[in-house]
Amino acid sequence: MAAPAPLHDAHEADHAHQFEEKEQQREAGSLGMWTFLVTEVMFFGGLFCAYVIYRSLHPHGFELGSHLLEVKFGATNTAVLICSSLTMALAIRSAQVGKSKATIITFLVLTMLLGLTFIGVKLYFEWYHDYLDHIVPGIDFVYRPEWGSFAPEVQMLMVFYFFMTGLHALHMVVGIGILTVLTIMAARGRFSPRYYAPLEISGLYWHFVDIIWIYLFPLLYLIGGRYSTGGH
Amino acid sequence: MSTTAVADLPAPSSQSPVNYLNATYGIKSWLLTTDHKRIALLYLASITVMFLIGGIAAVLMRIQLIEPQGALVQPETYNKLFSMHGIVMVFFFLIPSIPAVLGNFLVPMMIGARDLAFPRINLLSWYLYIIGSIFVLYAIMSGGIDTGWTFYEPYSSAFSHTHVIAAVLGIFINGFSSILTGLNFIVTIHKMRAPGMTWFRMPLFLWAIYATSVIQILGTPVVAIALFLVGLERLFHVGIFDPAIGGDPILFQHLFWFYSHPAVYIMILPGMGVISELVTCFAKRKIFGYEFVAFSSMAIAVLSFLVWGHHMFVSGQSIYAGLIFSVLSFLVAIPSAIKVFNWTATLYKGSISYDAPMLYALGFIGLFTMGGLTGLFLASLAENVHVTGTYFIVAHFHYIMVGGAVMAYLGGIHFWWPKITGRLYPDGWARFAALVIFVGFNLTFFPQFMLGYLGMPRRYAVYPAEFQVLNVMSSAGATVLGVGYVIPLIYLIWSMRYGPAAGPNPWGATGLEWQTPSPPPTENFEEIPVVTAEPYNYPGPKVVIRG
Amino acid sequence: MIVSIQSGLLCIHHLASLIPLHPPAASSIAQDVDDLHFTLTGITLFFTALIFGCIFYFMLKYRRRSDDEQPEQVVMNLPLEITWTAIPTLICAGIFIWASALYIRNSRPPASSTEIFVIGKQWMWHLQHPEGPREINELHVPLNVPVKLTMTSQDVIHGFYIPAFRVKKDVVPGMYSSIWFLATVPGTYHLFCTQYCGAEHSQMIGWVYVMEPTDYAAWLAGGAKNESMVETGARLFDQLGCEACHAANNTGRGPSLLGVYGKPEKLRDGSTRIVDEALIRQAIVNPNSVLLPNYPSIMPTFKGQVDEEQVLDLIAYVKSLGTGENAPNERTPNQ
Amino acid sequence: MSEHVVPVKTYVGVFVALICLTALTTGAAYIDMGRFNTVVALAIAVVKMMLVVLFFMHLKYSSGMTRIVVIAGIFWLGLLISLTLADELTRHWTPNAGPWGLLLPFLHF
Repeated sequence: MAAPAPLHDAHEADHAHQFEEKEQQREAGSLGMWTFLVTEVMFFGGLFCAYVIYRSLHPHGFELGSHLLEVKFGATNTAVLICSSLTMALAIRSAQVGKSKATIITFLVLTMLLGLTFIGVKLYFEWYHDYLDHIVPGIDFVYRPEWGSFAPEVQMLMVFYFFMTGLHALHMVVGIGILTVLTIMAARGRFSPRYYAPLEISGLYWHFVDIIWIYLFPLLYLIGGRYSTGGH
Repeated sequence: MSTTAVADLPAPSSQSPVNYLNATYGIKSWLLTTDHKRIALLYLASITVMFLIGGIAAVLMRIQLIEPQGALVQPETYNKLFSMHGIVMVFFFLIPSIPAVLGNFLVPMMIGARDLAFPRINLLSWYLYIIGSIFVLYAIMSGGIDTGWTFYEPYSSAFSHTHVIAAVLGIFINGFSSILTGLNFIVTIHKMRAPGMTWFRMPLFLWAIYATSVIQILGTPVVAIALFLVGLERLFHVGIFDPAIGGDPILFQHLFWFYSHPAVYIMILPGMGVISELVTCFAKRKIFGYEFVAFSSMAIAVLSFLVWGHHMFVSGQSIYAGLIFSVLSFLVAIPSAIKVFNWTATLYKGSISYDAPMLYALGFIGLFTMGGLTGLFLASLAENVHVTGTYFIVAHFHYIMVGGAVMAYLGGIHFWWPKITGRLYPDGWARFAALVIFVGFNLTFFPQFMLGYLGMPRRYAVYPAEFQVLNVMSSAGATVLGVGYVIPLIYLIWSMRYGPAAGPNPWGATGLEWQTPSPPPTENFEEIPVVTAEPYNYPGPKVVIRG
Repeated sequence: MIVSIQSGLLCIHHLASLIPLHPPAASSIAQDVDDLHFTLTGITLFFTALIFGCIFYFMLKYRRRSDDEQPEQVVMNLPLEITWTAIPTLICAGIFIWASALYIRNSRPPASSTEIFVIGKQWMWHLQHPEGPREINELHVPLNVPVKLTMTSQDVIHGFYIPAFRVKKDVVPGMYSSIWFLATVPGTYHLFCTQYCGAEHSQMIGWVYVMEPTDYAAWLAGGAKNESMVETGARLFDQLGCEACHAANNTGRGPSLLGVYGKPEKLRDGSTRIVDEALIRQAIVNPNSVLLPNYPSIMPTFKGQVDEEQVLDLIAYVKSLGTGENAPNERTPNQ
Repeated sequence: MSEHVVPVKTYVGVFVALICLTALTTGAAYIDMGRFNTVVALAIAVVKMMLVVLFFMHLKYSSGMTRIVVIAGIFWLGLLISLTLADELTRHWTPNAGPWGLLLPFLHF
């Protein structure tokens, strides 16, 4: 802060000088996060828009590309993220109703572990194996004969797959960073039924990342159904 | 309550010994500040540097075009000059100009708050802006970039041999600066208004800034991701927009203009907000039709997102989409017209003074009228086919961005300069500069309308000889305009040291920002004011000190 | 005195000839576009003069005479607000209808158009007449005959623009765009690229020559003997071995191309597409994207083996094989 | 004012519903429904999103302003996609001649 605030030094430590009261600060934080999430919607939205256009232009190539992805990992990761949303919600609730420090920390750590599981599955079972299968565009992508002239479209689906899931994973990493900070704050006993705004606001972000995945899973893994493989 | 006060405030002392400028000293106290007023000044300094860089490019371009075969540089260099001019002026000067400088300084003061809701995020915005500028300046220094500010695919990804990735990254990072600034304003205006400051007691500048912020947070991420994809395509040689690999280059144009058309309103809406403040103060009149001016800002913000396709009427876009975008483009003209008429009506029976900020404001109204009306040409399908991609477009958007946004910015700077620095600038010089800029601007850009209809395409380094007369006229006008911009730079810097001290309210303006000392203390208000009256409660308080 | 007025007028006249207000109007639509343009200019000048006039008048009439003035405060006049909302709305609606009607009228080439093909490449215009002549940066067209240009690009986006005809369209790689015009005044006119395309964008310009039809016919016939696009296409068809599958008598593994042009074709994915230039191009460069229900998907892509020019030759050849009876082009009455 | 406290039972219920919907959407992909596969997958995704937004993110208990923000986000994303699609889906349509020519492509499709 540039200067001390001599005229209203009676403020508590947990509310910044520019606010008149703590409730105002909490509401500002919450509105700020929601507004930020709208920005995020449009950020992913540009990608979703491009995806929708190209899928309508290249339905078959996208279907072929989608069949390169393993539904079991996509579905598992969806479940993992839903679990992490539950633990996140419970962490906030624990602070809200004044549960012990240990309870809050347990739920936060659980959330983090689930997030790490998600990234682990993504990194090892999916991306690493894609690399071994030579289907990583821009790094190692080999056209397969069965794709015929659809190969560029298959590659385009994989570009979207890696970029969208990559961007999502990046958000997960940021989320885990935030959770680490929250855990430290919880360990220092900062949260109480009177003050849990950081938990609540971070929770919004975490759930949003979950929602992005809820769309990515069907859009990337389940294109055109799984009842047949290859062409028609 | 006397007629002069907007708020229940103790009368400010004429001089404040400790203010935001002298509260702390040293480089660190500036680079680590979270005071919105200091951050506004950081922006002021940095966008002025960017304006000069973009301006130099413009000067070189106008010299080149004096002769049909090019008077100065090779076409490759000319292409880099107009790209640099566009990128620097649009993303690093115009978009941050009024919001980040005047908005940052004034939003908390106008609503009666001590700071923005998130002061540290505000500082982060400035750092993101600086990092973005560094990337773009690196691209310029290390050989330039030649894609134009529009980065059209597939040229930008597969054909250009210049530093596209650095430039794109710079704009991407700067985009987040813009988003965070907008987010900060939205939350601040929602949550931090002083007691009694209802939405309809807000000065119209705040309505305009709010509408601008909405565009910033909704549009910027889309262009960010589109430009990121261009960089990705270039880096990894994968197909996204390049038709050689199944992509659709027109899709890039959609994503680009989804932001970049509303971006025009990011530039002009805050300008309109400034004009509402200036016209009322220097005519001593309440604004005519407050609700209409306020809601037209919101209408513009929403409609601005529905019209982007008029940039693409000849791109190969479908005829049907063209028709939809055409009718929506006509719609956005209506709220703009409402504003112009209301400002003009505000002058009626006023008490009009000819101070420098007012001259800028009146210039703005006239030039914006012309810029807006020439927009109708571009919304008209059959006409657009002929004039798009020619100098007509160049003239049109310079009437909006220079005749509009820059005039408003300069008017705003001149209006609030005494508040920002606590000093008065030489009035005569300021009026003279305003006139020179107005004349120079018209001399520069009016001939370009004619050039455009005659068919001279934009972005031409060399051109057929029959276009020379108008090009020379335009270049001559640019000289006048250039001089006009240098004069304020000199006397404003001079005034910071030698200007006479300004009182808290040298213009006799209403508005909370005038009810604190000049320059204001770090916390803006000694006590949070309580607002009891409508805005523009003119005739305002008597002038306290006048240079 | 009179001399000086005369020389003054001469000066103005001279200036006016130096700075014309519009490019030559040399096509059937040029006058219509100019009418729209000058109407809009009139509206612009009227409102600009109105606003500036009001500003100057108010500035003088209501200038501040003392700092203590207490101007009368008028804050709202609803009928006035409604009026100045309604008037621009009506003007906008009128202009929209006018401009859109003109645009739609200009967007559809008459069925009798002769066709010329345009390929943009960095940094030249390549123009190809079906009868054979190929030109660089020069386009010869007949007077009073509608001409349809089918255009594509070999590299980046270009913009094809003939100011004298008031026509412009981007030339986009990977797709065909088209414009048409009917030249009405013989002469030589500018041809510009209006979409920034790289280093020599401003040198990607040329000339359009509008000739009397007889001169045009002579021009077509004269010069080096070129084979026509159909002939080139037929040769390519043979060389590339297309005949093996697309046998004329429908005995090959693929469909016969006899009379397919202009016919609606039901594709395997259920959609119906008219066989036009775009579809034929797609079938050559990306055959699997336009599979037919009753044929195996065995056609390889010819992308990379044929350039845009040769694709156009092949299309010309396929079109020469006759058009289907159901072609909507045929049904539509001529304008 | 303090934030609404949601019972654990609600959270667990939402969680179970989300897991079931995930299983459902995965299973549905193995049934041939033609183009309805996409419709079903997206419909389920929308329901899942609603559950997360309403309960986990407390939108059900939030102020009107928050709702407006959410609706604005969805609305603008819709604008982006629908107006872009308006071009991409009609790009090959040409209006036919005659006074009603503009409408003919609509009748054709």
